[in-house]
Amino acid sequence: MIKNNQSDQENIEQLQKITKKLSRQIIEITTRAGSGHPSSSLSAIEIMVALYLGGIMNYRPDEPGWPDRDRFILSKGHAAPGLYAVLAEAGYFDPEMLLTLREIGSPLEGHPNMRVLPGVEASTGSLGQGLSIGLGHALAARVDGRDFQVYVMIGDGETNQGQVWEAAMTAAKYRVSNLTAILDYNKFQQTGSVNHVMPTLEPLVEKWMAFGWHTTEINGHVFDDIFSAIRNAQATDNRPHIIIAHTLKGHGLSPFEKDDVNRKHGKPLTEEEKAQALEELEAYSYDQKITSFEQRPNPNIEPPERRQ
Amino acid sequence: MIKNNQSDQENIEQLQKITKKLSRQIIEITTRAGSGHPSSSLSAIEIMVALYLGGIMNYRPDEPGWPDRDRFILSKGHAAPGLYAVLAEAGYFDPEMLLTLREIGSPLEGHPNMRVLPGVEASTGSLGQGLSIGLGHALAARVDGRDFQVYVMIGDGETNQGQVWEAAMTAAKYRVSNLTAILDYNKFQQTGSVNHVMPTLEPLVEKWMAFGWHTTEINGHVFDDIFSAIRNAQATDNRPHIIIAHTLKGHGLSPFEKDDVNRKHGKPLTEEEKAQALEELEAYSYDQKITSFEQRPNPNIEPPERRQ
Amino acid sequence: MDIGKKIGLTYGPPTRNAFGNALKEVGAQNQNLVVVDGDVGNSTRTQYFRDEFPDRFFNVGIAESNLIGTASGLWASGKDVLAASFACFLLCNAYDQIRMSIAFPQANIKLMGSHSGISIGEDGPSQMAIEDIALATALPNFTVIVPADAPSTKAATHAMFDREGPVYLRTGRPKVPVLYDENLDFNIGEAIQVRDGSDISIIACGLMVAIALEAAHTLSEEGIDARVIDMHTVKPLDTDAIVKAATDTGAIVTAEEHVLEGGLGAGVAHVVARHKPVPMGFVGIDNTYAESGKPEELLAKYGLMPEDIVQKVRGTLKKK
Amino acid sequence: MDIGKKIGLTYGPPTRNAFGNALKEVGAQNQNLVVVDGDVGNSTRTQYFRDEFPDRFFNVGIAESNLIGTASGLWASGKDVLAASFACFLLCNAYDQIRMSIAFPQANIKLMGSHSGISIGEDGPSQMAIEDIALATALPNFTVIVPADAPSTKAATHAMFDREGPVYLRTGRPKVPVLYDENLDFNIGEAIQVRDGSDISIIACGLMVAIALEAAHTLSEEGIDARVIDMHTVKPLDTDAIVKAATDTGAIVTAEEHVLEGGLGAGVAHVVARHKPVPMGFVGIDNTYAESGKPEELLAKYGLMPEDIVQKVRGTLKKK
Ligand SMILES: Cc1ncc(C[n+]2csc(CCOP(=O)(O)OP(=O)(O)O)c2C)c(N)n1
Ligand SMILES: Cc1ncc(C[n+]2csc(CCOP(=O)(O)OP(=O)(O)O)c2C)c(N)n1
Ligand SMILES: [Mg+2]
Ligand SMILES: [Mg+2]
Repeated sequence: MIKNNQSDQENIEQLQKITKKLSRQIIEITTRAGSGHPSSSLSAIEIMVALYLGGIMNYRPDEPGWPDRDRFILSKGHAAPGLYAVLAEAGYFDPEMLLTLREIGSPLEGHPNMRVLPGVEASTGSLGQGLSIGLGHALAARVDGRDFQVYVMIGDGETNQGQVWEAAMTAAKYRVSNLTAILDYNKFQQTGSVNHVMPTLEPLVEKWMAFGWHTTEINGHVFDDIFSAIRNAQATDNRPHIIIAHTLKGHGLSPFEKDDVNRKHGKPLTEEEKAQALEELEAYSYDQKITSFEQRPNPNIEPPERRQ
Repeated sequence: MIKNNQSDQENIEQLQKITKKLSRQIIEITTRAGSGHPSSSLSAIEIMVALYLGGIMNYRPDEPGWPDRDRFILSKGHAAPGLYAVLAEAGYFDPEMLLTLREIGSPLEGHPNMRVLPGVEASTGSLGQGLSIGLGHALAARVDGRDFQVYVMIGDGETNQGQVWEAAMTAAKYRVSNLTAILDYNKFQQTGSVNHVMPTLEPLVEKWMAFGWHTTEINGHVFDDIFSAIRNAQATDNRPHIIIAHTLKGHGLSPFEKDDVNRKHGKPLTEEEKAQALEELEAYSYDQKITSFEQRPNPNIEPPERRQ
Repeated sequence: MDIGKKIGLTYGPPTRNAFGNALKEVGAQNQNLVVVDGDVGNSTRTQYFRDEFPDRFFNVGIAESNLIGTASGLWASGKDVLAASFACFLLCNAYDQIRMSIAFPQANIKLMGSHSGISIGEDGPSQMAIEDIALATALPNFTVIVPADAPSTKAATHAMFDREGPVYLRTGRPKVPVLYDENLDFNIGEAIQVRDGSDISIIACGLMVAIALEAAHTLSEEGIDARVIDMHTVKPLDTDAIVKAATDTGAIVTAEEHVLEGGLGAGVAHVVARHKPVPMGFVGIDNTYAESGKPEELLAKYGLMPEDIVQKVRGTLKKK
Repeated sequence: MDIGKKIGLTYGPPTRNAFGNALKEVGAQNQNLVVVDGDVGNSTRTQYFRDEFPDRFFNVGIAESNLIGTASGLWASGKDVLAASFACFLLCNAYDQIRMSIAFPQANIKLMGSHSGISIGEDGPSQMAIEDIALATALPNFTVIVPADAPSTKAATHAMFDREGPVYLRTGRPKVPVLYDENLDFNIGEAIQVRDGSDISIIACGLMVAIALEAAHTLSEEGIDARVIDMHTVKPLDTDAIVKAATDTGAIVTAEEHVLEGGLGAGVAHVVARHKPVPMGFVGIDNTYAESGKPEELLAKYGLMPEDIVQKVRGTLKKK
């Protein structure tokens, strides 16, 4: 159950402000650390903001193990800087700690470590594993008669991993309606675009439907879309639900563009690039229709012998 | 390319006769060995007979490594007795050797071992791996400019394994039209029916279509169906093809029925059961419409808490 | 099998059965226990639990990676969890998942791998786990237990649920000789000396303990007095028992149904080299896969029979 | 990193880069070679090959199981094959596939795992392979090579393609000190003595060879004369070099960027116990995962620096 419905205009403007702040933090702390995955964090930032700070999830920062809390699992663990920024804003720890990202002794490791950082629900970083873990949580709710919600964020490239489809099939078998997957469809993997690396990820909605899931397709940078998709997900009974969120890797900021066909992956910005990115971010208006729907990969391209 | 088109009536009667003989052998040698998977072999027998003995596949028993041969990979390796019976009949080795099944020193191991038995194209027995291997063969054909065909037989339970979907997505990416998968849809896994263990295997055709494959659905015990499906598979360009073959685990012979909801798996018949099975096999007529289409699992059943 | 019969050992149920029965007992005591199966519950005997507690049993299909992930989520939401499959599929097909979502977070999840070793027989190498001890012991934070017979498997099953943190329990397919009575004193990390001796120590685990006992009997006829130690806990090893064996007997032979790399022998050699260097011999599978055959035929062909231990003892004694 | 600088070592490219360049050379010589990538070619440096020979390069996506299966099929149809990923994902996420479709059929497939050990630094434990040597050496029929620097990685890459059968080559992420010149004499299975000494032998692999050299330098200032051996081939081990080290120096310390279980140390202990028992000490990761941090900080915190070897040497010498 959504805690409260903050989709009115005032709240959304507030969330947009927070998103900008956390986006800045993501860029700052990764550049400071000299490594990390800002572009992968930025594509997913509105969704995490909506979940934690938009009144969707129930949780208690002062009681991270509260049994009835809703769970969020960042299966694409390399987007940790985004998760950390959100957890800090949500009150799990002092935002000052963000500056220790990737430093020895810091609980803010390169990838989320549930043993050292309260609020982290699963230790991830090896792609493909989070949806099964989410299924386990969802089944635990059933066994114990609790009604918390489980959200799992997965990457588009991550769905190359078979374990995602194992979990998908099994979650549908168990009809866990308290499980919601969110696919960060930013159209880029590590070595290239989805269109280059795995164009046959499409048709994506059809895949999930054939695996027994309810699906909603949204613009993952638009809060209205996110809220209504979550409402949708919770209205449907007896099935897991996936929200396919079209996003921009690097949030459309130009320093994350690498070349014609690629985006930076797993690289922080240099100081100069950072300045440029922060400037663009400042000027960035949510009225611009951010979307990458039109970049949908084409599974019917020619045999990719010459590409990779 | 199909070597020659033996779908005329005379040939089909001949193949049916051979099928009966090999089915007898499967039952005999597993009972003799005291272990093995006769029911899993029998559901796939017509398909293997058609491929090897019906003129579909090109191969040279006296030159097993002939580079231009068509390949058959038994991904559900536990159906080895069926493969062995077919390979013997095809001339790879003396049928007398079938009697050494599972004996120490024999190349007829419990699961196929490509290093010891000529004709075996992959060492299988750990489920889920054969389709990737088939993809490798298919890509090798492309690199080397050969035009052999690759057939991979997978189990319905086997498709629980994520690696099958990894291979499916990648084969579609590379548009390997020389790769044909055949799914032995016998509706039973190890501990129960697909309907119990993984009802969300359905909708099955939709899954493969969404993964970019051409599909044909047939009765896997009817030679006419098999031949036309193979013709279909080879007519389609630029895509891998899957033949979903509805079959009966244990070929419908009553000694393989275990209880209301299950079939024997991985158990040979006792001497008495064997006598009964051979008698039914003798009387068995291909005019009876053998099919298990109607047993299609129902993905919309209630949450399976109380089942398993 | 006939192993141990000539020294008067009788056969009990397979260790997987003993595990299955004990699991049911634990399930009756602990309502918080859930079991996750990869569609092989009739083989691993988690079915005994399923038949009694269907609401706490989940079959996630033939998908070992998913099996481990699901187990981890159940644990993270507060359940006590047992996940099982064939040892080879559990460890080999889901190793990254075990690493990331059990060992790394030190999850309180118990794993049971059945059908270990080559004594499974006719199914052949694809179903045989011969590297699982190396894999499990290489995982930080893991406890690894390889019990020898039905009573100690029952005790080990209860003991592992009393222990916090990840545990891997290794069981076998065939019926095996009984070494202990039902109320044996079993403690994780404490080896059991099943035979005293002063000339050499044979340190074994699993089925190889019975085989070592038969070897010791043969050796005694030659006047060689061998100590036999059941090192049921392969991680953490009982360092005291090993050092005492090295000190008392001056030579050690290890025996395991596993490749020579990364198994019991490698672990014991580690301890011996650190604390009390003595000559050692190693009985195990030597850089090869086995094949199909009857369990005893395979044990003979791949060098795991009492005679093989006897020979290794003779050779090792020469270096003393 | 500063390791080795005070003994005059200079830094060369990361071993993964040396591999990538050598792979391109092999690809130019051998038209039959194909490379399979799991969408990390820019990290593993198989991209160098891809850029030259795109028709012989296949990226099967982030799917390591599928990577190995595809490699096996390509091999079975006659291709020479190299498959690569991060060491942790390659070995841990596709172990059952490696077992069944490479080791068991003795396929002529070469595997390269990059980003091994904790010296990858900031990415943290999920991306660190600290158990891959145990996993690879437990596979029957496998050869396992852990080169120490760029020139020997280049040589190892060429050598492994000249060797029939499955090989696992382990490389690292950071720049590392150069120990050899470009035309070193590199033979699989033959250890290289990089420093002679008579008091103790330090047997190391990978980055730990440079660290051992620095330790030996420090020890020499205390009057301890340590031999340092680059055991680049961890399977099969160079038994002669080990026995000679035990005989000549009477004590051995091993050092590896790997857990203590099932790695180089366990293998050397095996050989020592069998042929020439002497006191040993083991430097490695002790039953824990590491964390994020700078490579050198992590090596210090987890006990893999020259000082750690020095201390271990002192302790081991006491037992001589
Ligand atoms: C099992 C596994 N294989 C490879 C990697 C290396 N890796 C880290 S991020 C990444 C790309 C992920 O792409 P995607 O899921 O699309 O995430 P994005 O960064 O685009 O959000 C890869 C291949 C990994 N972390 N885990
Ligand atoms: C990775 C793996 N997990 C588990 C098993 C054990 N196992 C052998 S056969 C089988 C059932 C296979 O079912 P299906 O694919 O439907 O084949 P069928 O026998 O029905 O043809 C199982 C679970 C295995 N061989 N491999
Ligand atoms: Mg992406
Ligand atoms: Mg089936």
